[in-house]
Amino acid sequence: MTLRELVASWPVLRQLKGGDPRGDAAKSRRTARLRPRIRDADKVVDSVCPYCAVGCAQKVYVKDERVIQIEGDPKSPISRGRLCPKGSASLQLTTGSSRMHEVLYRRPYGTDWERLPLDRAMDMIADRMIAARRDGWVWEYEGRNVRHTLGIASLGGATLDNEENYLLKKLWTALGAVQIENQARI
Amino acid sequence: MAERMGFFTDTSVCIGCKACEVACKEWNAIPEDGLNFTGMSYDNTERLGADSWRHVAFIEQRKPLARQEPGVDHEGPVPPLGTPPDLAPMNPMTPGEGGDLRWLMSSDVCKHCTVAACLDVCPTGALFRTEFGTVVVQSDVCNGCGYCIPACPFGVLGQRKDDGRAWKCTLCYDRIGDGLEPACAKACPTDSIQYGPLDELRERAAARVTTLNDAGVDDARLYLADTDDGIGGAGAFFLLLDDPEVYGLPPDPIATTRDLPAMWRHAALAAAGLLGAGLLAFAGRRR
Amino acid sequence: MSEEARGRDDGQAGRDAISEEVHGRQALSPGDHARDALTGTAGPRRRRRRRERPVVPEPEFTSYYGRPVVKPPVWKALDIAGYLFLGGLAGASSVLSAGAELTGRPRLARGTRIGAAGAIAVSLAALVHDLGRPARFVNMLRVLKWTSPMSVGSWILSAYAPAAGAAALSAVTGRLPRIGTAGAMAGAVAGPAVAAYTGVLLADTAVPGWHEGHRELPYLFVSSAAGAGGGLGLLVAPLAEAAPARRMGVAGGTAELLVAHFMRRRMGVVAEAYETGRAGVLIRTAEALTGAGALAAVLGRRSRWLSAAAGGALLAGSALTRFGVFEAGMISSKDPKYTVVPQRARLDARDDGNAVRPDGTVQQH
Amino acid sequence: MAECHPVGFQWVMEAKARGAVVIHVDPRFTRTSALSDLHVPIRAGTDIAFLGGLIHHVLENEKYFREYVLAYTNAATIVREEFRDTEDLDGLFSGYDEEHRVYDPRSWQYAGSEMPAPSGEVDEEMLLMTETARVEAHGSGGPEVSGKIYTDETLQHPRCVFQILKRHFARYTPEMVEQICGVPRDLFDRVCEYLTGNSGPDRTTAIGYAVGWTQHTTGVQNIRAASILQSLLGNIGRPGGGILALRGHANIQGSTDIPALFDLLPAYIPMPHLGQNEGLAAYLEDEAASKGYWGKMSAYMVSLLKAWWGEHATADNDFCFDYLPRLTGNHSTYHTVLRQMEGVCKGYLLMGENPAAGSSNSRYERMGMANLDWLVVRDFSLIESATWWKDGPEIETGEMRTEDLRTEVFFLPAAAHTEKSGSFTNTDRLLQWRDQAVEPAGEARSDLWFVYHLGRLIRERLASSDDPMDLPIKHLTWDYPTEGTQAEPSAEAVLAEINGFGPGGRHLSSYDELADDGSTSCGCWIYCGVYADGVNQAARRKPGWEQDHVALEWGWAWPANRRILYNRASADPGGRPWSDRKAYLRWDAERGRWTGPDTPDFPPTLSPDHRPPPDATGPDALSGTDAFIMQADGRAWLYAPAGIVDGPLPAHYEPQESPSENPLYHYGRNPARELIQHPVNRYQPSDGKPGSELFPYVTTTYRLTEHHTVGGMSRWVPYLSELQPEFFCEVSPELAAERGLTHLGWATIVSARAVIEARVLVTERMTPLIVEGRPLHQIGLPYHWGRNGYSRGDSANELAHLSLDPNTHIQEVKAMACDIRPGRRPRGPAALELVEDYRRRAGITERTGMEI
Ligand SMILES: Nc1nc2c(c(=O)[nH]1)N[C@H]1C(S)=C(S)[C@@H](COP(=O)(O)OP(=O)(O)OC[C@H]3O[C@@H](n4cnc5c(=O)[nH]c(N)nc54)[C@H](O)[C@@H]3O)O[C@H]1N2
Ligand SMILES: Nc1nc2c(c(=O)[nH]1)N[C@H]1C(S)=C(S)[C@@H](COP(=O)(O)OP(=O)(O)OC[C@H]3O[C@@H](n4cnc5c(=O)[nH]c(N)nc54)[C@H](O)[C@@H]3O)O[C@H]1N2
Ligand code: SF4
Ligand code: SF4
Ligand code: SF4
Ligand code: SF4
Ligand code: SF4
Ligand SMILES: [Mo]
Repeated sequence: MTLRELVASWPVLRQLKGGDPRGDAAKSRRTARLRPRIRDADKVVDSVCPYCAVGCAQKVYVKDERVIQIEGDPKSPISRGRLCPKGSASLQLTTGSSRMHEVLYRRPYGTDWERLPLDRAMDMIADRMIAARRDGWVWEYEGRNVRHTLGIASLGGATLDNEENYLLKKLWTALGAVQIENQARI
Repeated sequence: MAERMGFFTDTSVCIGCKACEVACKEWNAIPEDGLNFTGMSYDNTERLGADSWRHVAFIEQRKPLARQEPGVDHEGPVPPLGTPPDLAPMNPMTPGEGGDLRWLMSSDVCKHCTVAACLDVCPTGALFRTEFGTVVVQSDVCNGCGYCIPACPFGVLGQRKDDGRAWKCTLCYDRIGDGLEPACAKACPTDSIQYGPLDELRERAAARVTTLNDAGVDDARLYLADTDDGIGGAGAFFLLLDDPEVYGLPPDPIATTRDLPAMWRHAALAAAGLLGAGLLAFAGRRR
Repeated sequence: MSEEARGRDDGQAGRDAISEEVHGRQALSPGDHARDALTGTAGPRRRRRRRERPVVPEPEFTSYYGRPVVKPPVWKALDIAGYLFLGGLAGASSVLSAGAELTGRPRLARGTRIGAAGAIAVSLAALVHDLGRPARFVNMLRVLKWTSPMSVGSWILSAYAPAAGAAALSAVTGRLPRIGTAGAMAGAVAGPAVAAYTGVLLADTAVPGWHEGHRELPYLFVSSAAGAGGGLGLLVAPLAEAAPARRMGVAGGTAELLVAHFMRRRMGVVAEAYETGRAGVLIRTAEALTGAGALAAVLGRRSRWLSAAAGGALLAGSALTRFGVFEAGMISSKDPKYTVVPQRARLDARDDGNAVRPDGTVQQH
Repeated sequence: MAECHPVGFQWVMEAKARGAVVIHVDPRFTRTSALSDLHVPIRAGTDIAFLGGLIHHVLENEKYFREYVLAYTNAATIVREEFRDTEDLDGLFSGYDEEHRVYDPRSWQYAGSEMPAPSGEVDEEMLLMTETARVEAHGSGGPEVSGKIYTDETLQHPRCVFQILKRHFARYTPEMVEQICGVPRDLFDRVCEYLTGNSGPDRTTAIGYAVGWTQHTTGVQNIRAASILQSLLGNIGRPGGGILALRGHANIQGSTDIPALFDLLPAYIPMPHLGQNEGLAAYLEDEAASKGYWGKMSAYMVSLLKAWWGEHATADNDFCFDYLPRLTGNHSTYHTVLRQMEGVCKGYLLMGENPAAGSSNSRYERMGMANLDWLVVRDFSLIESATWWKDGPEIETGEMRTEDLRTEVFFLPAAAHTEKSGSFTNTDRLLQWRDQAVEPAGEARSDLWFVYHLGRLIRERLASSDDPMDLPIKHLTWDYPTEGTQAEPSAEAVLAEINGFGPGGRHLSSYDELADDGSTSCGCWIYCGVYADGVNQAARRKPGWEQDHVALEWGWAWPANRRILYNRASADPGGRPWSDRKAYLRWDAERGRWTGPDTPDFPPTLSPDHRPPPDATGPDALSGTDAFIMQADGRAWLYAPAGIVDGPLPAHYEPQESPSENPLYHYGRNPARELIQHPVNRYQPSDGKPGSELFPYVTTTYRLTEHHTVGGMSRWVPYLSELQPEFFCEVSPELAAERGLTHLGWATIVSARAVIEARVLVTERMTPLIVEGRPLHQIGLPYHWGRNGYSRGDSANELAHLSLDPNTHIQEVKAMACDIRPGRRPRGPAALELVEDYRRRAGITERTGMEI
């Protein structure tokens, strides 16, 4: 900005030219350029609120591969664009600072967390699954076919989506595990 | 000038969910306000301020809500209204029958006054009136002088601790400028917060009060819808079920700047008086 | 469709949805009845099934959990009350210095010139200190708003302060005497404005303890300023040159006491804020000091020492008055009573058919 | 509902605006009550008495919808002679086995059933049936009834369901309701008036419920009672009617449909149990029904097996039926914890659940976890279940020392809903698709990613194994395409598998197409059609304003995109709407099909006057008036001859721990309730037994609008935490006075399990009730808190015990008894001592509370 422009933008001058010092003359350049940030989104993605079973429709606004806003989708005949406080807090839930992004490991008898790379953790868990499954394996009970294992169990699923639960149930059952439960119980 | 836009907040359908508070914070990236368990029913926000641009009030009263049957039965007196919360089990309470109870909820916000004291007194022009007739603080201009804060007859504005600036509801100036609904109104599940052209809202509100009154909800009344009041009518007005002061609102607010011409006259006289008296002091004897 | 393509697609759909948003609401509204819900309108009238209950006395007023309605000012007492006092002192001193200049009282002139400049410098420092963002002080001159006492004040100050500064600089250095004199004269004209506008500054807020005194505050503040200016004059001037300062101090102090009295009388319930707590102590002490100062000034005509003491008392009285007024404002804004009771009375009076003046006060039939 | 389903509540407001009366029955005056016309404060745990009172009123005053009842319910059906009611046996139904504490339900059958006569003794098979919860297998329909059905259309036969009902509820009078529930007579009368006045051909009443009804030892019977009432009033299958389960988490419905539950396979196909070894045919013989849609179970099951084991599943090998593990008993979550404490269950995966704070008696959960070899926690943040070894309550009291705990813990960050694609099934059975917006940051991954890659790694490791136990894993179809830099498996590919394929890889469009010859595959038959024509139907988002009120083109509801179940009942037996006002479906005789705004929940061309040939089976056996097509007799059940393990009719039982006695029956608590005897799960003396006076107050737990469950998704979120920053208890002014509690002060709350502290909120929204002539106080505890996160506090679940509904194994956290006193709780070992002191004074032993 040149000095001239700077002076010309001085609200007092604008005021003297007839601008309202309580209105347009007082506007700053930043204000004049104001746009809702969702207008700058690279894409808008259809989503559903992750909290409760009402299933309110959400729109997720993304800019530079980051979520910049989440709001209700008025198209939904269920929620008509509205969100309760929890649904409205989805942005902070998903992008807030309490989210963990690292795998942590506590060794037996350890007193604190340690870091562990994800692929290493996956390998270790796979090994442990196989071992615990074998340990708890039962072929039969009083001569009757059982072919299950009580060595492993899993809990949770109501915050997971259908596809995740489906794979979970499928894998679990193929492993012979029967102790698979979730919030639908409690 | 665009059409004047505003809010009609109909507290008779508010469910006290506080979605408006959260949606506002998310949209405007307002800092969190700290954990403070107040004991004021379910209200832990307490008041509007720099970091709460919507505030939902919760009022438990020994009063009937029309013919609603609350089912409760209590013995014993209740402490009078206005008692500080640590002394009052339920507050504010209207002395009344122990079988009466109603729970009022109401979402408060900046009133975007027609005569806005905050705007009038702002020395920097940070506060200005938009083409929608709303009142907005420009955070890049505000210098934290704090003058607007006590000027507002509703105690809406607050100063943010870390940067000293004053903050309040912008009526989502960025959104409405682009044809979007303000974040709080959009989230509100029951449409307690209604956004639109002010004239339409006033009509709708008037009809709503009539409906409610006719249906036996005698307490229903409009607040700040009247352009003859001390702030020239608000851009955000309310349907209340009790006196404004019950909700923490001033019963008869006036924009103090209305008295400003008189005040300037007095000040001019006083200044002249000082000059005159000062000069007069030199008249007369030298000792 | 590839994930990427779909993303783009949805982006477009999303943008459409934005325009649908407002439109959608409208499209829905014919069937959108939720907002028309009625509660408690079904069924028979409530039956009274309760026995008599102990009655609690009717409350004096209603509030929301005892929380204030208006926001107390965020200003710090030392900064702002100090600023009010010093600004007044400076303004009155400038008047004195100009008079002294014109009537040939060099010691009085020099002392009050320096006093005025010092006071205004410190008061400006206090003001800047109080701004949350001092760097932004320059924004004060972004606009000129008659509706904003602070804006008006800023412009007045920016006229006054250089004038007072020039006057003082010249007095101290002895150079550029013409400019010094011009500064002093300009200061004398602007000074009273500095002293008076601060009354409006406070009165033009929703703080009950201030706004309810909006007619009197400018007078109170200039009287108090006169008292302080006179007090300063008594301190700096030799007996031979002190008479105008003495007259100004006595007149100012006396007026201050009278105006304060009338102001509180007119305030109704809000006057309580001036009588309770810290404000009460400050106000009472201020009145005692001012009264004593005025008296001592009258009696001390022949005593340099007593005159100086009178000057000190007048100065202190004036300062405490500002702190007292400031404090009373704080008290009145923190208790909802002072907001609700007068407003409710006004409303009730209106409902009873009593006329309400434009300023909101009630004219009873 | 305003508190827990706020956005759904807009429809209640919508109904109110159209004149609906809203009644809220809840121990507390809540935000829902604030907007209701009538709030009925009730003693927690007494809903059956209340609903029973309403049923009594309807029957006694002939307020039922007679035509509907006759046409669509089993009111006229005659029940077996051997059946004895609670009214005859003082709280027991016939068939009770004291040793195993279970019922043999055979005597409850309809007359003419082919089941063997009851022996009075429960065999192992029966026990297994009970424990493995066949009930839930009927999540989408009723269980089998077999044999010929006898009816008396005059409803006069003494053993017809109608007369049984009348006798059973005869003592549920308004006086009894007042005495048990603490609901005064005049209030109760008003409920009766509204309810009956708003039911019939012209009007309907809907009942909504959630966990205020289910989390009881009588949870299922609470809902049964509502079903009886609604069936009598003709409020099922009709617009504006129904019983609406307001479900919990975003995908709680989906995780029941595609169950992360031990006793079910996808779409409510029961997991085979120990007794079912004789192959697929025998299993199907056992489980399939002869009439209605469950008659096609063989097609559903074979298609599922095909989806899982693909080409390996052939007719010759029973489609790999044998690859399915068998249940040997109750493997529900609370029993799994027992296995952990026994050292049988060594590895545990927590994927989106937080039992260390959210499960009843959370100390019991932690004890189980402390005995594991390894634990995997997948979550957004370090929840209580991930850190108990470091900072759990037992570390504070000194019972556990971190250095002594051997459990190996893996914490894996989970991806959020914006970071993965997939579908949620909401409370309306509506599947809605979400698209991925961004890739998860750092090492966060979706659960889909985790399960898929874990499966891949396991399969790699077992690839060369020839152990027969590894065959199901080796043969599993597990070849999902992956996408993106993180090799995320394609959720749409999984959805397509769930939907199913026909010959030639064609996407199926309806479960009618499923076959039992191996030509079709389908991962969840009720979801068949969600990917019809290769289009993701769950992703449909046609704006609401471009559709009618049923909005069939938004998402996709199972089954077959129907929005109101049993909607055949919205028309009279002849196929005409019951009234213009309540019209929905009608039979269009000219076109020979059912028409209306919704997908008919009936064979679309089955005429009202169709009568099936006697030997027909499956859907073909339905008559034109069998509106309840998933029920084996096509009728709504006023009386449940099978499928429910604790009785064919609901009866009022006191909660496991209650300060009040049961005035109706000698056997005061549900005789079939499930108890877990364990040192960390001691029960209190109840209903007036010595020691019960130490726990004189009823406590209930619940939710706040501002928080979510145990806080993993809210206590870490500052914007939500600040709205309800601390754990508190709600008490009435009267209770506060009685116990010296001060508003905003602290309260210490004690049960036989634990002691916790909470801030005190004194409020007139909590009201004392007069129960059995004496004042009764209730304490409200929101259960959202735990020790981690931004807003922290004691967890209400420390207090709770494990006594479960025998049908669903759901814990009773909605009605408990406890003591409350002012001040903060003791810390460290002193906390243990306080609880121990209570136990000693109350004389608590391992037998306490175990009485029938
Ligand atoms: N804001 C919010 N919404 C949620 C959740 C959340 O945590 N927060 N969680 C979601 C989940 S997982 C679920 S399961 C649902 C649960 O939804 P709801 O079942 O509505 O939730 P609760 O608050 O646990 O219980 C409901 C009410 O039951 C009352 N109640 C307690 N005991 C009894 C009784 O014996 N009889 C009767 N009639 N009422 C009783 C309680 O006072 C409470 O008001 O909410 C879902 N929605
Ligand atoms: N006293 C008492 N106890 C109760 C109840 C009650 O009313 N009273 N209600 C019961 C009911 S109905 C329920 S549903 C339970 C709830 O109890 P929980 O399910 O144990 O509690 P949540 O906090 O919902 O736990 C879900 C966890 O999943 C995480 N999460 C969310 N999304 C994902 C995801 O996509 N992947 C993964 N891996 N994790 C995710 C969240 O961060 C959260 O920590 O509580 C039960 N316990
Ligand atoms: S916005 Fe609220 S009501 Fe809607 S799904 Fe989310 S949590 Fe449930
Ligand atoms: S105004 Fe609307 S969003 Fe705000 S609390 Fe009330 S109902 Fe909720
Ligand atoms: S309510 Fe207060 S802050 Fe809002 S416009 Fe009016 S005076 Fe300004
Ligand atoms: S604090 Fe900011 S907005 Fe308020 S008056 Fe001062 S400059 Fe204006
Ligand atoms: S209009 Fe916008 S800024 Fe104002 S309260 Fe609502 S959401 Fe906040
Ligand atoms: Mo739940």
